[in-house]
Amino acid sequence: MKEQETITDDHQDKSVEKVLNKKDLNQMVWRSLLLQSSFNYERMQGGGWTYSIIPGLKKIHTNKKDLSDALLDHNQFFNTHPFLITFVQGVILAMEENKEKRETIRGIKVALMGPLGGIGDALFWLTLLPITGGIAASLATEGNIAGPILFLIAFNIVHFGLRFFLMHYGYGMGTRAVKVLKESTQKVSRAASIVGLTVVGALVASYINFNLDWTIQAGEIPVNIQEEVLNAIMPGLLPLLYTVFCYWLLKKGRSPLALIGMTVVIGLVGSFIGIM
Amino acid sequence: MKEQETITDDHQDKSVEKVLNKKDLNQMVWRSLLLQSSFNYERMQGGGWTYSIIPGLKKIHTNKKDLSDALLDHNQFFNTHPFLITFVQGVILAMEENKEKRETIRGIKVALMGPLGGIGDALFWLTLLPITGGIAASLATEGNIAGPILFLIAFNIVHFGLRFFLMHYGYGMGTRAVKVLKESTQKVSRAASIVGLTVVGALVASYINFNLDWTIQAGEIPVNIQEEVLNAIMPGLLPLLYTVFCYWLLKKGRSPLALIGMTVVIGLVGSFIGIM
Amino acid sequence: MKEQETITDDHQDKSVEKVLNKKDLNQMVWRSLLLQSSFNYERMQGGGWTYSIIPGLKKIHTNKKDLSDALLDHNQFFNTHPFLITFVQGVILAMEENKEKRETIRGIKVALMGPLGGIGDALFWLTLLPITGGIAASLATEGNIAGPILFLIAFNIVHFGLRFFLMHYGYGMGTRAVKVLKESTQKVSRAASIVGLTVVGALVASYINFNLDWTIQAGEIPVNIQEEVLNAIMPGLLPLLYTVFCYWLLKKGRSPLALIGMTVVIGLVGSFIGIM
Amino acid sequence: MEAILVGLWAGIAGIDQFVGLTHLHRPIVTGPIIGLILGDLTLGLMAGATLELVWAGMVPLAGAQPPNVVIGGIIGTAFAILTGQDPDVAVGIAVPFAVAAQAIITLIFTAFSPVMHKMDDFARDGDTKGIDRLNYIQPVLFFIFFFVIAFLPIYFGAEQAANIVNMLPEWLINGLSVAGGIMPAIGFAMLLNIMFKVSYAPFFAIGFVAVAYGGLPILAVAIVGLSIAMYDYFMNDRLQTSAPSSGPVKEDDEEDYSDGI
Amino acid sequence: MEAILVGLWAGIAGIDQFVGLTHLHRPIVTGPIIGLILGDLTLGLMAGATLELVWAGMVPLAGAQPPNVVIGGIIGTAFAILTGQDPDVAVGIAVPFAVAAQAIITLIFTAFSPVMHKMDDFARDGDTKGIDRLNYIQPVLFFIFFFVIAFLPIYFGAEQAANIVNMLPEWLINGLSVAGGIMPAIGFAMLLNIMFKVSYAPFFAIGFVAVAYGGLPILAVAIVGLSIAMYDYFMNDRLQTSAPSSGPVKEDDEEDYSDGI
Amino acid sequence: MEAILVGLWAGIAGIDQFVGLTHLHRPIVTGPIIGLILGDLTLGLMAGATLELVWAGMVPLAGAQPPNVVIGGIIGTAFAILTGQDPDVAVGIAVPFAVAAQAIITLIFTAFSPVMHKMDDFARDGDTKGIDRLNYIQPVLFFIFFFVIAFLPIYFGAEQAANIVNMLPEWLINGLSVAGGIMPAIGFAMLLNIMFKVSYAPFFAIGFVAVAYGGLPILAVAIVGLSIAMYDYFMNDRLQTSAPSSGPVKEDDEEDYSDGI
Ligand SMILES: OC[C@H]1O[C@H](O)[C@@H](O)[C@@H](O)[C@@H]1O
Ligand SMILES: OC[C@H]1O[C@H](O)[C@@H](O)[C@@H](O)[C@@H]1O
Ligand SMILES: OC[C@H]1O[C@H](O)[C@@H](O)[C@@H](O)[C@@H]1O
Repeated sequence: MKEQETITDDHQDKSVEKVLNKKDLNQMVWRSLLLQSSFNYERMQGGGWTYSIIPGLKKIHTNKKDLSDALLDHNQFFNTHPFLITFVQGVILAMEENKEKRETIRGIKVALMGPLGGIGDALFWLTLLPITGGIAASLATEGNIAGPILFLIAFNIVHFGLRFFLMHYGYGMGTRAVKVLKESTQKVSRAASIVGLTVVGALVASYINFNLDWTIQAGEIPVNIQEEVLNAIMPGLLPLLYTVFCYWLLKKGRSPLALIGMTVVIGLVGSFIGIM
Repeated sequence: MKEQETITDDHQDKSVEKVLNKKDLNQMVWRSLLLQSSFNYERMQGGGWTYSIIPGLKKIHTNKKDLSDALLDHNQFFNTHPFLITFVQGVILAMEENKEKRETIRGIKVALMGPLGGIGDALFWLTLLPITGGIAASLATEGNIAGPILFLIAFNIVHFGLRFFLMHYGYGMGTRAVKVLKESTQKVSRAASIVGLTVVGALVASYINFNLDWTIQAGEIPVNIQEEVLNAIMPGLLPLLYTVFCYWLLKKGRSPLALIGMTVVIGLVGSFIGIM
Repeated sequence: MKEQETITDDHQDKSVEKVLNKKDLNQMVWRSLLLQSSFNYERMQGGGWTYSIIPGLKKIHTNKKDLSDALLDHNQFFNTHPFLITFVQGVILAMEENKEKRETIRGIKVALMGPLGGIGDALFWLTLLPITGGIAASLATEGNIAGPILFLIAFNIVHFGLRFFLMHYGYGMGTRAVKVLKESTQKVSRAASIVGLTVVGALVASYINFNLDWTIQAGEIPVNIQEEVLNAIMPGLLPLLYTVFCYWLLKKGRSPLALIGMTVVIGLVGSFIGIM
Repeated sequence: MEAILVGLWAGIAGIDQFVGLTHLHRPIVTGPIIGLILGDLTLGLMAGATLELVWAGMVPLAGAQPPNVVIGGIIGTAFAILTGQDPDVAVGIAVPFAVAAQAIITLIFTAFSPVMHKMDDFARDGDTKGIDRLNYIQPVLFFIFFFVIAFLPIYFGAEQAANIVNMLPEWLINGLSVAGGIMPAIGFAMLLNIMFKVSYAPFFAIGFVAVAYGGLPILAVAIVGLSIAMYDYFMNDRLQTSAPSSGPVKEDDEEDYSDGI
Repeated sequence: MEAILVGLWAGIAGIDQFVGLTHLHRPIVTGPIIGLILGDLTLGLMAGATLELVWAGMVPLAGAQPPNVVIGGIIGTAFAILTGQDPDVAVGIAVPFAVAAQAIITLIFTAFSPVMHKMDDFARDGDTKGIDRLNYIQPVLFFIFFFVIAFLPIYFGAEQAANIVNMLPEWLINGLSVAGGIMPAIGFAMLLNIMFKVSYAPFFAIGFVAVAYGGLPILAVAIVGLSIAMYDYFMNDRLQTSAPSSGPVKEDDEEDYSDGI
Repeated sequence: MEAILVGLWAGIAGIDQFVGLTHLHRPIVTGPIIGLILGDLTLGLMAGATLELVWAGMVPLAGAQPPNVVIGGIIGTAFAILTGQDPDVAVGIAVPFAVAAQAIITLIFTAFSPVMHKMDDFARDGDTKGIDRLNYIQPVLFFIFFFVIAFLPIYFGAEQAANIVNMLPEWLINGLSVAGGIMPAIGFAMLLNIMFKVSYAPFFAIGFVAVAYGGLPILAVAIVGLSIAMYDYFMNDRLQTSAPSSGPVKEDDEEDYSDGI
């Protein structure tokens, strides 16, 4: 990961200029549809997220080093609800345009993704979808072809309405917030990092699925390693240890690819010998 | 609410003098019996609380603006257990007498009311009352007229004993604490406000009863809006939003009376269309 | 307790010198076997803990006042898992050798004991023991005398292996940590005390077993004093109050022996009249 | 005549339930009194005892009104005596009246908010006499209300009275009680209006989260708030100490407060 | 021919499930479409409605894949029409295919990590075109995958197809999905690699403890984190104010921010 | 003679249970040993195995004594051999003795507090030899105690011995164990006596609330405490940095510690 350590917090080209117009923002709303186009269990939506803001980043960062820093930085782990993504886009693009420190942008991005993910899942996957789908299904059971048609229309009015609205709303909000806090970037960076790292700590405990499925039969006494040993020591112990271990390997200069290989091997071996 | 914004933190007449004597305090114990004389769901015991300390405030604040500020300030939301009220009276009167900043007095008052309410309910409504009442009832079932008489005597010995004791105890405690903290009013104000606002945050989540009773029948799938949507986003969401909304209206200059009207309308409409 | 107030935070002989060698450490590993040799419900392993590090303390503190301070300080409440004790020994001995302030040493010691106790119980009492014991039992049921023998060997390889390893590991870790933090002893003291006192607060709530077993029969209504009254006011109320009460008595100059007598009397009387 | 006496006692007990709180309003006391009035002290005593136990756990917490104990106790006892029924049956008769009284009290507590704003005006003028007077309104109201509610069913008989009670549409009662549940939001908004600063938002948020998500009782939250406040207080101390002296933090200064608190 | 059309539609729906999200991939829509293709719109409509309700709660949360709704909906409807069975029976036939698809998608998501590192390289070079291109791979892959999975059982019949599905050893599928579950650790480690400082460790720890021990949802943790950040922010303000002036803390300064946020 | 040998072994095992902890005191080991002494190794082995499983989860956590495993194991095995009963029946005979031993051990641990104060005196004088000697008392005591408890029932027969055990009044045993449960309060009070400052009260309160209300385990509380301590530590750094320079906070300074910890 030595290359990523070359991401510098300050931009080389510090000139602040308003370059994004409505058309740019709208274009990026369309691109946001591909948020999950490179979904994977290491970075989740990281790739699609980068993809979705590329036009903006290119217009903002004419300096090549700045652009490459921004791309690399955004290409990290990212995951939120796909319908709320344009809000994050809006806020982040306003900050990029204002040439906020990378540290601040990163902190805000990480701080937003967790809560919006949970809220979005509750609102759309667990509410909007069953409601529209359920009504459509009750129409369809009566043989009414309007069911599926109304479903697609109603669902997507909300869906696309939100995408466009949230982009502009987020951008406006970001611009205003950024103006107020401009003079104290150092302090804002720190605050953003605090929230961001708190959220990452929470994500480590809730997103990583690392449990043993291993019961030792000691004579006649069964000992469930996960529940009776590991959880007794600390819930979320393995996720925490494995994250710290990966972090340490990265610091030691190991490549992320090696870590992925290692993880796959662990999964396969653990599954093969039957303890996971 | 613009008038209330005229409450100033510092008193016009800053001269500190010990004006309250035992008789004054005892008089206010009697007045404390009317704590719930204007009970209502907006300010709860706010009016009765003000009533209960009027004699003290009048003696302390000979300056008219100071008196009116104090009255207005105390007339806000207040709620605690009625038997422990004299403790709050004692502490607050000591602080008034010492011409503490209004901010500090308010913070301490708010910080005290919540915990004392819970403790008092546990001690008196859920313990003293069933115990004395239960014993009296068991006597009465045997046709013994002593049951109710002993009940009234035992209960009120505790009741009035506490009222008088706590007034003087609170006043003494307030006086002593006030002396120590006198030189650092600024810092004490801040500390009092911190505790006060933490308690208000807690009260918003526990005292406001704003739940939807609304199940959408989407085809064959029932979706309970309160439990499956709102609580999934955030427990206590409606109480929080409504409080913030009221706060915003007040800031915009709306009168509290308008808010009350709005609230009643919401309740009636919500009940009429069957979602609350 | 006035004598203990003579424990001074700074050492009289401040000269730092490396006096402990491997042999000393190993000797103290053997002594650590007697950790519970004076187990009692007031200080738990305090006496055995002091015993276990006496050789080290004697070598480090040639000044008599320093030695007596250290002994008194270590003779306080202490409790952790017996198999992890050598880790604490190692760290603490490194700090003693470096003449860290007593306050810092105490804070670290208290901060370590709670977590290591819980972890050790999970690892050894609830995992290692049932596993080795269970396997041995299944061998023994077949009449195989190897069961108990293998049990003793396997169990004690882990047991003694850990004791020796953790002593040297802890000592090394302590030495390194101490070096880094040397220049800021004041701040380290404060940090150590913060963790220590947080842990003590937690221990008060979890280690003190002070519950009433008392149900008042009020007429026909049973009122369970512990659950319906005390816990409603605050869980852990009696442990907290009793600790504060003991603290206050100690401050007033009462001897710990008097407190022990008082506690025994409370237990006996409470048990006799049937409310505990 | 007896109905009037019962009504008068109900009025007194009704006041005592909210103001005074000597608890002469509990069934254990009102039972024998009604017994005296209606001429059967012993039966009143027994009925009162039964009703006392029924209402043992129904206490008003945080302003929420349970079925009214005064009306329940008085009407229950009265009908037990008048109809010669067993006290246990009397409970069944008393409950609908107790519930109706509960609804109307909730309504009164909802409708009483505006009076507070009149009180604010008096406060602004420093008119303490005015405040005093406003505080006497509700007790008087409650006297009349309880008098009527207790008088009518005794005078007309329970069945007739129950009909009147049932005339109120349910959504109205429910709507007012919903509004009453939401109402404290206004009180808190007004507190915020005078207490809130942006820099205090974290403390408000912590208190909210602790209860909404953590389910902690208010006392626990207050302890946490107090801990934060103390930490902040001593931090300020250190801020001020460190600034002029530019020296290292002086821990020992803190000791000075140790006996003060 | 019909099998090809079904496959094409499955490919489109498969893309829509992850990219686009217009939700034309839900059974309520795919049902009638398959009905049209196979010549029985009404039955398709009915089967789609039934399958929609079956999959109502099976939504992808935090990346975890439920049994695949596209394959379930399409194969379920197709077999209901082809075999003339009741839609309820069709569900039983569809489930094993939906589970197989779920497994393979999980596998694809696991195996796709390395592509991200290629993307890092393009990012380093500022080659946005390259990044764009990489982002088109997975949708194409999914098109092919869903085409095949839907085409085969229609073409060969369900039984034959099920045999092929069962050829994969279970430990392999399970192992890859276990690996997928652990994988986010790497993502977080990389985030830490660029965000972490020792002085930030407390915040990470608080977030972890709040979820691991307290079971709080992420939103609650974010609020707590924000509260700490704000407190710290204003503390910094006071730090800076106190230093030069050496005077007492100026609370009022904080007010300036009140309308800003 | 056999009774004496059994007693001796019980004494050794009794010591090992608290001091040494080689775990030769577990039934799996004591079983065959008693078997050897009483002349039936195999039966001892079997009985030991049975008793080992019975006591598998009964471990001493935080000083709380379960029914005594040493006495349970030894008497259980001995009676199984002597009476020729099935090991399962032996458990029933062993339990009352194990419970009695548990009570007496709790009593000893309660009564042993005063010895600590003698130890304090030696500490004050720097008399390490004295401390050493005091630490040998309890093991000796335990040797005698376990010897007696194991010797008597073997010598007199179980029934006779049980009578002696039952002579102690229950309230006494219970009272002492209640006192033992409260006793740690004194230890904590003494810790507070030397550690406490008013400015540290918030941390104590947080720890208490986290366990009393939140039910967190000690490790979680320690992590929270450590987080607070670290935050405070780095805040102090910033306090000191800001004071002399009057400049903005220098975040970068903190990096220096990153490899140190
Ligand atoms: O909960 C505190 C307090 O709240 C309200 O004022 C009333 O319900 C009282 O009965 C109660 O004691
Ligand atoms: O949980 C947030 C988010 O996580 C992943 O990106 C997917 O599972 C989405 O469906 C989900 O909305
Ligand atoms: O809980 C930690 C520790 O506490 C006491 O010292 C004993 O009960 C030990 O067995 C236990 O390991």
